[in-house]
Amino acid sequence: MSELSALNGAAFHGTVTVEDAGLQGMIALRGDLASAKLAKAVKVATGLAIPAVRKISSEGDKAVAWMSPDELLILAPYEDTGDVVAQLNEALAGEHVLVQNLSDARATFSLTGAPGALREVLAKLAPVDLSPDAFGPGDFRRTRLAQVAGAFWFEDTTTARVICFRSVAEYVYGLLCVSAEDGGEVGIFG
Amino acid sequence: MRRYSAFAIAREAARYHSGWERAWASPEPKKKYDVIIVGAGGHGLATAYYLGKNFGITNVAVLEKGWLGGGNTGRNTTIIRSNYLQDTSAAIYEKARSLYETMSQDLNYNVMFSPRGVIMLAQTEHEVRGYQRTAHANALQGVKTEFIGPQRVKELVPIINISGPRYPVLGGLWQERGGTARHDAVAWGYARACSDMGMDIIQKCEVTGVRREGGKVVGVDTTKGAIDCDKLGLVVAGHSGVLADMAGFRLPIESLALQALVSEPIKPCMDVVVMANTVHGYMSQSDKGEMVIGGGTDGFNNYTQRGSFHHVEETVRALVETFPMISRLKMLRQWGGIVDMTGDRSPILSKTPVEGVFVNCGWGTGGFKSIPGSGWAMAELMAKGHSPLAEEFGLNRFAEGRFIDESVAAGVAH
Amino acid sequence: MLILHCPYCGVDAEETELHAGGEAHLKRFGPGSSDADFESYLFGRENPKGVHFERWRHVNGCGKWFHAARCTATLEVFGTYSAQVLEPPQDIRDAITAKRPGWSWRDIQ
Amino acid sequence: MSTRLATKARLLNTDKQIRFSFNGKQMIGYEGDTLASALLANGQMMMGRSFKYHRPRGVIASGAEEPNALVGLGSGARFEPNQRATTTELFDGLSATSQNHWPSLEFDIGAVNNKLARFFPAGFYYKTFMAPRAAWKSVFEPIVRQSAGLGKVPKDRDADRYEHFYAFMDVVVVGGGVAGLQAAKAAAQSGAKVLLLEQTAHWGGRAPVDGGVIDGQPVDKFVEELVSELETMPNVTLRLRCMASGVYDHGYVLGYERLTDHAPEASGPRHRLWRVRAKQVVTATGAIERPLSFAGNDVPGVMLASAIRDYAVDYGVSVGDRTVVVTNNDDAYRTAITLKNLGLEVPAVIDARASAGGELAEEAKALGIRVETGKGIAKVQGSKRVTGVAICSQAGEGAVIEEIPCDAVAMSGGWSPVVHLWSHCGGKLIWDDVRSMFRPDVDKAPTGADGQGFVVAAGSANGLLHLQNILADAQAAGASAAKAAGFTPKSAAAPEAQAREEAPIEPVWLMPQGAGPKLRMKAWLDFQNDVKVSDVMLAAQEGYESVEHTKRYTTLGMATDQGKLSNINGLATLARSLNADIPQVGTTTFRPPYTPISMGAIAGEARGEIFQPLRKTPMHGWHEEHGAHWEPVGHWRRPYCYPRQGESHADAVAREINQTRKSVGMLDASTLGKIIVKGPDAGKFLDMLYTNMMSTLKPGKCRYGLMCSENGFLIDDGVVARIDEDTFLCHTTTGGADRIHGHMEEWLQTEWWDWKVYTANVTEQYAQIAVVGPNARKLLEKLGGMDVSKDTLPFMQWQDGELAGIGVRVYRISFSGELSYEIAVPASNGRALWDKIAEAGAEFGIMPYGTEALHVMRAEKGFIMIGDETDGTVIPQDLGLTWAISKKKEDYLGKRAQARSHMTDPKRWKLVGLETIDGSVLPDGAYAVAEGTNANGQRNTQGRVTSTYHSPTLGKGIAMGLVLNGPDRMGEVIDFPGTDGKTYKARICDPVFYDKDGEKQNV
Repeated sequence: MSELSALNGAAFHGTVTVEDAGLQGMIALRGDLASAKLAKAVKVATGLAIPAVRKISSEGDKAVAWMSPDELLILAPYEDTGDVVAQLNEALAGEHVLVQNLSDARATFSLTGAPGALREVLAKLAPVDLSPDAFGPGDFRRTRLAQVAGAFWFEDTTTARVICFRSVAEYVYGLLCVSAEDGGEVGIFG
Repeated sequence: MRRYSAFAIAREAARYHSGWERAWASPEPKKKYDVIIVGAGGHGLATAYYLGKNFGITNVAVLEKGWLGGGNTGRNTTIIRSNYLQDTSAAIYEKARSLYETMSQDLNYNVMFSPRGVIMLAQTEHEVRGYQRTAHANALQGVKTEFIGPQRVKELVPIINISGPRYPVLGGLWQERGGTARHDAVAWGYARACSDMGMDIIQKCEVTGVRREGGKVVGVDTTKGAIDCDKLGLVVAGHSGVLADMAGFRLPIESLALQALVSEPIKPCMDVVVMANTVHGYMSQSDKGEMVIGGGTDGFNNYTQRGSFHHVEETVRALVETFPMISRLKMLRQWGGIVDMTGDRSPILSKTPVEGVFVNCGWGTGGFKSIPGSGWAMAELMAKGHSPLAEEFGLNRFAEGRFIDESVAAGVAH
Repeated sequence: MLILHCPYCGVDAEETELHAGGEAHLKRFGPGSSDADFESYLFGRENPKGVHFERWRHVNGCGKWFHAARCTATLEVFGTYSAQVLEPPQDIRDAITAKRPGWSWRDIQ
Repeated sequence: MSTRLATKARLLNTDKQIRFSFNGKQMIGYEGDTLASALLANGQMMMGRSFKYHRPRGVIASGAEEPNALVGLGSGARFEPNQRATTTELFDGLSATSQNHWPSLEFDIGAVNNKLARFFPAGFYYKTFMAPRAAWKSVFEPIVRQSAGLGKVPKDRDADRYEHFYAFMDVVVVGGGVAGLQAAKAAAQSGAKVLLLEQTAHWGGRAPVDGGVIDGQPVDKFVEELVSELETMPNVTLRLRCMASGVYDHGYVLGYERLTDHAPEASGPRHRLWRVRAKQVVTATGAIERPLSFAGNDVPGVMLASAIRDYAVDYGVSVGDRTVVVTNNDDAYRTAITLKNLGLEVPAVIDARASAGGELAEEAKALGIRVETGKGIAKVQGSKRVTGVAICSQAGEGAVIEEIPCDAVAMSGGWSPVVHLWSHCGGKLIWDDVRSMFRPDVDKAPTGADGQGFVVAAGSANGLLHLQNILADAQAAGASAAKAAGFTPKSAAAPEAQAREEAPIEPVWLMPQGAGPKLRMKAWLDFQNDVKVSDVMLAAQEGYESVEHTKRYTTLGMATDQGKLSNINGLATLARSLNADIPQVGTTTFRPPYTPISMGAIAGEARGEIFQPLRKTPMHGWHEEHGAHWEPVGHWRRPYCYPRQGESHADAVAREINQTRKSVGMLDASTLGKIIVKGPDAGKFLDMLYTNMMSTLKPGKCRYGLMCSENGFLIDDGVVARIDEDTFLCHTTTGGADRIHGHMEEWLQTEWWDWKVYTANVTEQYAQIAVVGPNARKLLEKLGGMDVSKDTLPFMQWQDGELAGIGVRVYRISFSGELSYEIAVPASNGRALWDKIAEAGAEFGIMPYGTEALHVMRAEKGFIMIGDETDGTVIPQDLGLTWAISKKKEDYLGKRAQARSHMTDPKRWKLVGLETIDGSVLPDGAYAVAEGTNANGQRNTQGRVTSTYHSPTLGKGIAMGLVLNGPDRMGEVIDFPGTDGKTYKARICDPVFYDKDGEKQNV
């Protein structure tokens, strides 16, 4: 493979571990989220139901996240994206939808560490209530990471995923590393 | 009016300063004036002053709902420059700048005009081209500016970081005779001179209505009763829309918060005004030693005189990048003012649909630097019905699509 | 530092996730319209010290435009609602009336 | 001399000595000291010089309100000016220097100002220095600036780092005194999430110093237990060294946490700025003691009574051996009693009240302290240190009754609640005549997003001074905040407290009340800025009657303490001068921050590499490795050119152009915007967006399009490719990618929401590489994988395929006039394809070219550039682009605007080419002059240069410009004065300088 993710496997170990999560298949699906046909197409392509507002559902190596009232983000292995796009297009032929592979347009980071530390790193960058009662696994949040747009979710209490545009991958990586530097523990989320 | 001088101070010192008289009188309103100016900020007072000085019109009242100079005149970052791109802007700001040069002597009140020079940094190729264009325009407008290289910038501003890495300084537009002045003193000096000419400055007098007869203004209602007038000038930055509403017309204006801040005072370290538009911040050092800092406006209509803190953050981080040494200074005070913004971000100096009512507003972030020029032009407009300096700033330009857009040469902030 | 509730994704978004988009419910005038109508559409702006209707975009979020009813003098928010309506819905008007009896905006009350 | 007492101090750990230096002198303190307490313990009372008169200044307070004891702290990249000694925790190796003097603190030349003080009353600047005119800037101002300014200038880049943190809380309690602690508990018991912020390193505030009993225990014990209890509550977060610096709209509270100021060697950020969203805020911010205004109240050794008490109790520091207490209230007696009990002398309590009746006064008397009622201080003796006081009758004019030798004076003018945070966001105050203070008007709290009050004041910040009342108020405040935040508070009684009952205060704004001008000139209000009672009276006399006028005229309250000690005394003085009531005069506006906060903390993490996002294309690394000279374009950084060893930028650009025109060049075009527009109404939508007709474009084809704002101005351009019946791909400029995508979404969401169109910004999905030049086709053929011949892939068409084994989409479009292919490839393959092209191109001598070569080549072809030919005021009609404006369409964005009179004015300047007579390069941005001047005396103009370059292809200067009637004036020569004194003569010509018939691109 000659394909390169923006950061090509970079990693940083601080209060949490920040890693380039490599190439991640991502497909934007815009359409009428209330349509049964669309739900069926998503089900066929991913095995998953359409998530509720600001939620992400996942199963195995696939996931579906709610992006906006007319947009889903479908996650699949990078090498499978072509197939998933084709499946969706086929299932939704004749419908007014937009299926777009955006795998290369974004960068993905994996954050692992103690639950509290993980939340703190994100809370230094995003205007989001990251206390456990407000945000947890299954939630998906599009927001701002310092000066750029981004999104994140928790796979479980010790693993978070952060996505941003590919061109600012280094900036976001820099932000995450600075936020995870030792000595910067806040100690607010336990 | 007793003149101010070093001699007068020495004389008063001998008697514990008991002999100083009021700087301006505090009269009750008369029944009628030839001209009423609403708003005793810098622009309103300057208008009154030049009505008297240039046209001999002294039966004038200046009405102020709060205290004189209490609006944006006393809330800005005191920068004076005239390096504007468009001819009509350059004309009125240069008129203002040249009047600032002699204002202390004209008013016998030291407004501390300090022509220390203003640099607008060019940090992208686009800005270089924009400021070179401005320099060419200024040369033909009679505004003395110069495009200078990075080394010259560094000589003028030793504390600046010209090597980036993010936005290396590629040069700058330098106006040697730009600078700063003591903002309150401008209002006070004009007020004293107006009062001396017999004009009435009436504070704590809010206008509550504009009285019209047959499409012509006849007076105003105020919290101190009705006052008649032949001509009415509305010079109320921030609240122009509210006043226009009373007079029965609409203005293409929105009121936004503009914020500024100062650091604690330090010894002199920067002798010029620096504006960095790529990163959106500007800074000068006051005579007290405070670093005076400003940035852009908030994005939504707001009358609270409080802005949103993230704009302060944006401005400060831009300036910490440009002047790394300020990182360990501390912000002493932040505040906001209300600026009125027009569709092209340029002011309105205009007759209005109501005969006898004139409006001077929409100075946006350029209010302080224009005060004397604005007053001069407004006085001429009100006295004679037209003024070359005000000509292009009429309300009609919006319907015609005739914009006066200064942002085109990257010169956005003030 | 405003917080506005995004009616699309349900986030109580703080200002830094949002982009302010100016006056709401402007009627577009295109070719054939009068000079006065066109000028008013582009430049005539309500600028009340009080109840105001405006547009916002949840730009660092779900990306959707929405409308807000807000007081420009106190920054009180009366409610937010869909961008895809031509005038403020009744429940928003009622909410304003409850707090600012006698309010008006353009010819809306 | 001030000195360390042998008695045990509340906050000190005397087992741990700490070494520090002051003005180079080595000193020793203890763990727990502040710099101020340690300096006092070392006999160092004088700590600085005042701002205007350079008078000697000793410490006056013990906390954040201190106006005098400001020092320069640290050195080099960690030097910080104007640091408050009273809030600086002592640490090993601390080095401090005093400020605003030359040559030394003890002997300061600037103190000559003091001798001339009579000539420098309030506002003297405004009355003099006016002649000669040039003298202000060149003579007077430099002197004023140099003598003002306080602290030294930091020289270096800050070595520390900073960060931000977002927190969301139900209730934020500000202040960790007994009121704050109690309020936090009351709120937390409801289940609300509570954040308690305390600016110092200690819980308890001043109650432990002032004494009393709570629930049968000493205050210290009560505090300790309460803190322990709060620490066990999972819904409570406690932060020491974290000041709430401001309260902003919609419950936004800024917390300023000083993490390593007291331990500079520790790792981690120095400061953390908390951006807290609170449903409710409780301000338990305490109260600040007021000085009294008497002659000589600024002499070092005159201090707030509470501060002298704090230094004695908390730090075991005796400020002086003989302390005279002067007061108008009972509280100051606590200081007298404390000192007496420590074995120090208190020669007298001077009580301005006619009778001193409270329990505390009785206790003092019982201890044998002499109490003089109805008396005041006529004058303090001493200059650099108090040597005594002359006392007089408070009712009189200052005739001295007796002189009392002493080395310290403890003054108390009563207490002012700290109402800053209450007021920041619009909370109103009321004047309490009985207690002589402004306190929060509970009916006019600052209001939040829901229009309801969101700040509750508690304890002494709410004007309550008796311990029992404070606790009861705090309990109620905590409960009410919890309730307002949507919780159900438990009904619990406040703890029982016993403290002395106090007799009422009597306001004293001047001592003695009839003090004449001579005494008033020596009675300080603002100690740092040197504002005296006489100055405020002068301001009033001269008509500066508004409190804001007085403040600005005299600079009262504008020093680095922002008037924490001076404001109330100042406005009371103003009220007296105007014969008005204090509430009529009102207060100045309280602005954040409460005390100054570092710029570093405000900037947060945004410095160095992450100052701003730096956007990088997939080929960024290659450019860097190949010596690119960068140009910032928005947040991107693009190669301007690739200079080789010893080559100037101009030479590099010329080489890149020549090689491209001669053989082949390659450009990283990835930053150009790419937006997918899809749906049954996509064509209709694009017809509205572009001036051209896009709906008629055939799949497989490309068309250049223009976009205007609704105001008619040209805002973007680019090539649109039709992918299939329903789908278009719109290219935008680099700067336009996000902007135009937003523009599309805005129209779709807010105007044409019933149109069936979806968009997606795919800019970053693809890397895009332009392969340009006569050998471009050969090169691509060499890579192999698809047919790129003229027949299969003609000009202005696109095709999907494969090159060198990589899936690509190839557009036959040209911005250079050459045979050109723009190859889009998924970003993760961008670098691979780029490398392959570079490798395959070697035999053709392929060269990468940068933005400047791009610009020159497009100018040679007469193509416009958004941002050069356009500047936000230019319409397509100005640029000779009417061919790209559809006449058939009824409407498009900007069409109506372009029909306005100014836009149809035949006098609008139009695009032409310009060539100098001598082949030189026209200066960028030059204007063409016309005859005469306008009504404002400015030279008339008839055009301007929009783009100007040296063309290596043509070997001469070429330019484009907008000129009055330009297209009708071909061949005419016009003058462009440069700023270099030369006038450039240029001939008006066709803007297309190179390959006018397009034979090269269409091959």
